[in-house]
Amino acid sequence: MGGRDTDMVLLDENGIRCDGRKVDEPRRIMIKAGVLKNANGSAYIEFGDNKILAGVYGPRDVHPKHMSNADTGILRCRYHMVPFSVAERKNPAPSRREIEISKVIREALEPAVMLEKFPRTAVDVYMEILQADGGTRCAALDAAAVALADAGIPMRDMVSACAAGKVADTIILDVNNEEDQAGQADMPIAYMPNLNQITLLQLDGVMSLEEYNKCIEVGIQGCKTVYALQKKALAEKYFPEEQT
Amino acid sequence: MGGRDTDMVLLDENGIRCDGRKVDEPRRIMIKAGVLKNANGSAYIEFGDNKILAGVYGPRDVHPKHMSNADTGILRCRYHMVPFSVAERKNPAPSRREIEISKVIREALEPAVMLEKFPRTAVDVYMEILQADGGTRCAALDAAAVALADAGIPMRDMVSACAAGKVADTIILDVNNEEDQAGQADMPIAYMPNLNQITLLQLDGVMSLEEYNKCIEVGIQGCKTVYALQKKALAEKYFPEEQT
Amino acid sequence: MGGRDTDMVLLDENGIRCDGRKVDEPRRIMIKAGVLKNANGSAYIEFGDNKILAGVYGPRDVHPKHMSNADTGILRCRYHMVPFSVAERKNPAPSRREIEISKVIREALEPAVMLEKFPRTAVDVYMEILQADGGTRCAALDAAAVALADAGIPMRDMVSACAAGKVADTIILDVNNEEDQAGQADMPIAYMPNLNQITLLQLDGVMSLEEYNKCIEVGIQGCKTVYALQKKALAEKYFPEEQT
Amino acid sequence: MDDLKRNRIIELLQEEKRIDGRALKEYRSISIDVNVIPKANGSARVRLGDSEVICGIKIQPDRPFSDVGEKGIFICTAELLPLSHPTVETGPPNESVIELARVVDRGIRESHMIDLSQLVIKKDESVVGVFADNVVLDYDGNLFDACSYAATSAILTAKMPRWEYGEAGPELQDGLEPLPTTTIPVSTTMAKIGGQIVADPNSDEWDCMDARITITTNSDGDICALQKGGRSGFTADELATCGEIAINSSGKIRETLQAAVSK
Amino acid sequence: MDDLKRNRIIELLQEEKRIDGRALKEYRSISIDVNVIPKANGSARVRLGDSEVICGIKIQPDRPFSDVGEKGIFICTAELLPLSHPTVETGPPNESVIELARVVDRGIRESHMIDLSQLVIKKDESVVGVFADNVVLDYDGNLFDACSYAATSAILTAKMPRWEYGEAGPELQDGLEPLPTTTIPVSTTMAKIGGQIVADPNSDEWDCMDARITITTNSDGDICALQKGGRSGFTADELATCGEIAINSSGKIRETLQAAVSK
Amino acid sequence: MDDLKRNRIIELLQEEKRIDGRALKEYRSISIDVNVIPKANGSARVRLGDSEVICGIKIQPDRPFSDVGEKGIFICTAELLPLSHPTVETGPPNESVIELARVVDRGIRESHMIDLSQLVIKKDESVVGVFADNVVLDYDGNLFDACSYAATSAILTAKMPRWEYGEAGPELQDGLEPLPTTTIPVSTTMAKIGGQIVADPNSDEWDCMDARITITTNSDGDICALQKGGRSGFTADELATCGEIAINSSGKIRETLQAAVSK
Repeated sequence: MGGRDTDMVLLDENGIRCDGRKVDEPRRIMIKAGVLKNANGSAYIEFGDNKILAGVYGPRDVHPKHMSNADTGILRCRYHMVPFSVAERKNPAPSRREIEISKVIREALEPAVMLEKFPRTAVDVYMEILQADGGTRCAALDAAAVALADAGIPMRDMVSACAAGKVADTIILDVNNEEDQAGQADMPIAYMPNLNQITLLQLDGVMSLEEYNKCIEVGIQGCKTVYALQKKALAEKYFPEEQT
Repeated sequence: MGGRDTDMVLLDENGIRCDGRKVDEPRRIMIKAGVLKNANGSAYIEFGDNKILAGVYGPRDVHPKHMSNADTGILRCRYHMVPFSVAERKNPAPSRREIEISKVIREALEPAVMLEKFPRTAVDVYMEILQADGGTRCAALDAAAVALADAGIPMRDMVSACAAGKVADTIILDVNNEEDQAGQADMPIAYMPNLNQITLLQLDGVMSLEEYNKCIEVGIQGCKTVYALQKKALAEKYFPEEQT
Repeated sequence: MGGRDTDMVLLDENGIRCDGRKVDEPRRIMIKAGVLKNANGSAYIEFGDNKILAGVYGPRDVHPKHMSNADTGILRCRYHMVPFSVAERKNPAPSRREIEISKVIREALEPAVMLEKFPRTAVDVYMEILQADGGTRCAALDAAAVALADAGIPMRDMVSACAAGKVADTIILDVNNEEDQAGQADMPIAYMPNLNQITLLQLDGVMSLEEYNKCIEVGIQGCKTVYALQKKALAEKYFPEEQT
Repeated sequence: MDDLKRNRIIELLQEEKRIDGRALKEYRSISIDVNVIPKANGSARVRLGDSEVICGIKIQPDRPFSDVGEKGIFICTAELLPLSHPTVETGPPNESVIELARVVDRGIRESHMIDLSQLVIKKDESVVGVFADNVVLDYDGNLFDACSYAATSAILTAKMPRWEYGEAGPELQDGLEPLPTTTIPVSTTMAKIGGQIVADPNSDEWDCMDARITITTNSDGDICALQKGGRSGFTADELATCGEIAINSSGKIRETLQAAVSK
Repeated sequence: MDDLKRNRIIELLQEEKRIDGRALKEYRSISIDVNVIPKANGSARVRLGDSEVICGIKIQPDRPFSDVGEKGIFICTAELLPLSHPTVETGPPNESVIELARVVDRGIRESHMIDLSQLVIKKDESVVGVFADNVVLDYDGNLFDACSYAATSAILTAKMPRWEYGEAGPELQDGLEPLPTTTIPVSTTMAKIGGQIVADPNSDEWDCMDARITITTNSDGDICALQKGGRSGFTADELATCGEIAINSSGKIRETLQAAVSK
Repeated sequence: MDDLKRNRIIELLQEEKRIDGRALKEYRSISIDVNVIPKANGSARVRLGDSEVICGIKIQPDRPFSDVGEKGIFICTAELLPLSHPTVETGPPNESVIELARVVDRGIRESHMIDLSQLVIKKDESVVGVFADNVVLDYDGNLFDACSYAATSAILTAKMPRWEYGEAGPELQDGLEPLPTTTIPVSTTMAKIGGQIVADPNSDEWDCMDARITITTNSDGDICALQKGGRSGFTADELATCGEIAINSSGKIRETLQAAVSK
């Protein structure tokens, strides 16, 4: 966390944040499943000003063969920012940051995906950040999990992600870009809502043990909110008549 | 095309170009077949101040094997500028421009080469630009086609290439470096003279539909001139006694 | 050799060098065998201010398989400088200098290693320059040869390396960093002491034919000094009770 | 592509019919949404049939190229995102993607669409760089045209910041203005399949074509760039036909672009 | 790892025993030698059990990052030398090594250990860059903590040259001073194996763990960075336990670091 | 190489005969054409037997290396073009090509052939860079010597532009002058095959040699650089022999170079 000097009031006397939200209020979230024609599964998410597309291919053959596993399928994830997604044009080559995020997202999804049903194959998850606004890894994960379901990949549970954080010594839900830059801490969380497992957890910024536990609690609530929207997106695609 | 302001007179009142040529006159062209010892076939061309060497290996085995095709041979082409071939020393790594030109040259040669006779193999064509002076891709193609013939690769037809273009609102043959920089349009053409097929065509610069058709016609005439020189080069190697 | 103007007195009127050594005196050398836990064999050397670690793995399988040789084992060597080993932080990517040195070191070790006993396998030698002070390639070679022996790889002979050189028109043993920068010539030598073969020889700097022969002679004496220390290091590990 | 489908496509073309029911010279529907990436300086999403592309524009100060200090910089790229088709691989672009990017770039560049002479902050020191990056989201053939329309639409609706050259180099000023443009280039791609020339080949047609040509025209109805591709050739007559199709098709497509960016 | 060993590890853990005899929350011995690379600006060798790491510090003038001209630069890297384990490959770092380097870097960076605001030679022009490069010599699990301790010890004992900004840029002055530091971050790594949480997993435990978490605390006993890894998840209760272990273990480890650097 | 040929070469050498009829210490014919690339600042084509190399020189202003602001830059490279031999692969240079380039570079550099102190445009700011790029067109062994002769001949006949340091950096002046040179380095390569030492090994000999040595001498008849290669060793006596051959051969080769560049 930058913890930079700034004139920005991150939390006013009424407990209202710089973008008008309450401390436990996530940004506007819109998820749509099945948006691509070629991909086996796909989803588009707008999470605040984040705009992210996820596409899934698989289970499919692995090339080269020695990368495959005779006992189970493998999950491969790519988190990628398109050149115009950030303030300064991004170089197309994958950055170390993108490689690390791809890994933690994969590890967040693996417990949910029944890869053991598809030995020797791969499931590929591609996440494209079209516009970034803080919290891209959580939003990308949310879209990826919906895209996996849309692809018909058997899953033990959904994976739902949302960040908690700390600004003005207060634990908040869903850190936006300004809060990430000027706030005290950012803690992205991914959660399997039925299995009650936290599958991604990172933290940048300083907090006490008590705040740490509080942050996890608040983050889980945010994940549950996201979970409802993920289910709704899938239902809207598969049971459109039931949605009104 | 740059279309830059310049004091250079590209075409004078007598229809004479900046290097003294008439509008339909190509630069001096010299082709020699069989100039290398190790290559299966080779040719050296001087086309104006362009100096280009082409060498051919194959048909030969493909590594890695999965790049080969059980139904036909494959043609691989590399157009490459040596570091000292251009005004500012060229970085040795292949540029995007070189990769694109290698592809269009390959597609210009493929219709002429009887690759179906050599399934699972590759024919490799290497073109080295030793000195560049505008029109390198056409000159490289001319040398490559002679080198293929010199290698004894069965061909349906020769491939002959020459650019047409536009300077001072006039369609001209064989654009040189100055005309390419300061002129209005450059249109490289490759042509199979017996099958009457245009196998490479590109254009940079503005022209009307009428000029476009004229340009193709002029370019084909240039290709026919080149074709005679290609045949002569092969004859000089294989039937030297008949040449005087 | 730089041959730079310098105020440094490389050799004083008493034949004493800039670091207090006599012309035929090597720097302080300390070798320890078997310093790593995972490696099959290892050695650590301090040669003047050089600090170098060598580790050996093998004989082991080769991936990809087509790199292996059905008739013999292969030796692979990597000479590598860690980022903090030199005055200006080194970029982690292997430099052309490192690649060349890796090759000459491999060729210096190959005559000594009985690779023919392990067809289809590889022996990997990794040399890590932790702190550099002139003469790293010789010191790395010395450690590598001890690590090979420590790994139990059958060897025809030890390989011992030391540089000779020329400062103030005098042939000296074991060129240090200052002498390398300001002196007249540096000649790294590797030597198989029992087979009496010179397996690495390089020279930067100007000398007469006579000096060249003298330099080789002086270098061989240095290699013999190193050889005694290499044997001692192995004995200290394997027969510690005999050392006092 | 299986031989059955290929043969079906070619048979239909003998009767001047296409596998998706279009006439030979007919384009698929073109749908254009602009400003889809509000944080970029300009953007557009184009759907050409089932091919879908987003182009985003980034405008930022840059050093001029060494020999053209009196001109701004325009760079157009294209990338097939791996979610756009099962065969797309991650990693450095292959030769087809490089060709795609360079042909789209040249079509716009050679039309002189952007007046680069107006993009100079300080001659030889600092100029405006305009990056038009195309990302392909879904592939159904003819990306040359889809990317070109996306880039052109994004350029036409881009808002350029202003810089003045101060002590510490280019300094951002208040206000935004449109990019200075002179013409609207329109890319048109024709394929030769079984002796027939068809416009706007879809992915099935792309897979079985003999040769293709992409011709870009400007608002004056002149040709400003072209690129032949594919493993076969064209006769001069066929090329004349392609030129005519290009000029005839481009008018209506240019109107579609103009309508989309005026919304 | 063979199933036999894996099962043995898990069975032992059911009885709260570990394969190397440690208690669940017990760290292996930590041995630290500082100034092992005298020519570097700072250095330390750490042995954590049989894992062995050297960190070397290089301090040199650098251009500031464009948006933070009032701060120096700190970059921490980590590299597994190929002699450290038979499976390590040469070549560009894989995702695990990239994660290792980034987690070690973030733990130190987010603790604000080095006061980067004191590392400015001339605002926006020239700052001091501090590079802490970890090289792993021998691998026996838990490199996150081993590299963190090596980097922290090297930073604490580093001697920084001084530069003044003159006509030709930064000019080296006489004298050396310590790096300005504010806190001592301590990294602690816990693994979840067969439902048990263990501290400081060795390589056998690393190979059969379900999930792991690395928590860095500062001298105030607050958490300043963390990273979960592995193919499985944690419950909130398990995470609370990990947080407690981290805070409880870090005090003693911090004392070990302080003792080592004061020698 | 098949064993039959290898055995034949070795058998012949026992009788002090070579497979191509040469005497043991005899070089193949050396043919040199200068100025073959007129647009380069200097160039030469060398044929050594059937090995053929072109070296082109580019001379352009450059930033000096940080620690040697009072010297110009000389860089010599070598590249095996894929048309030179069926086994050459495109892509980054392998270790053999890197060694070739570095040995040719060092031979010329260590002879101080080019007086780099005369190539300073403005101390610490701008110097003249001389790039000597060798491209191998046809391979028949002993590229060390062929590339060295090509680079040396190209340097000796190069025409250097002149620059003055003005407001906007180095400014090109009228006129050309020769590069300032002090000596003519001559590279000589010997191979040890079956116990015999031969000069200028051709490709067959290259394939079956035990070891090789490249010794560069300057116009004074002193040795200024050397490199041993190959999987076997030399005795000190053999090295003495190689040194003698080098000094004895280089005189005549130096005359050949001088004659070629004076044409």
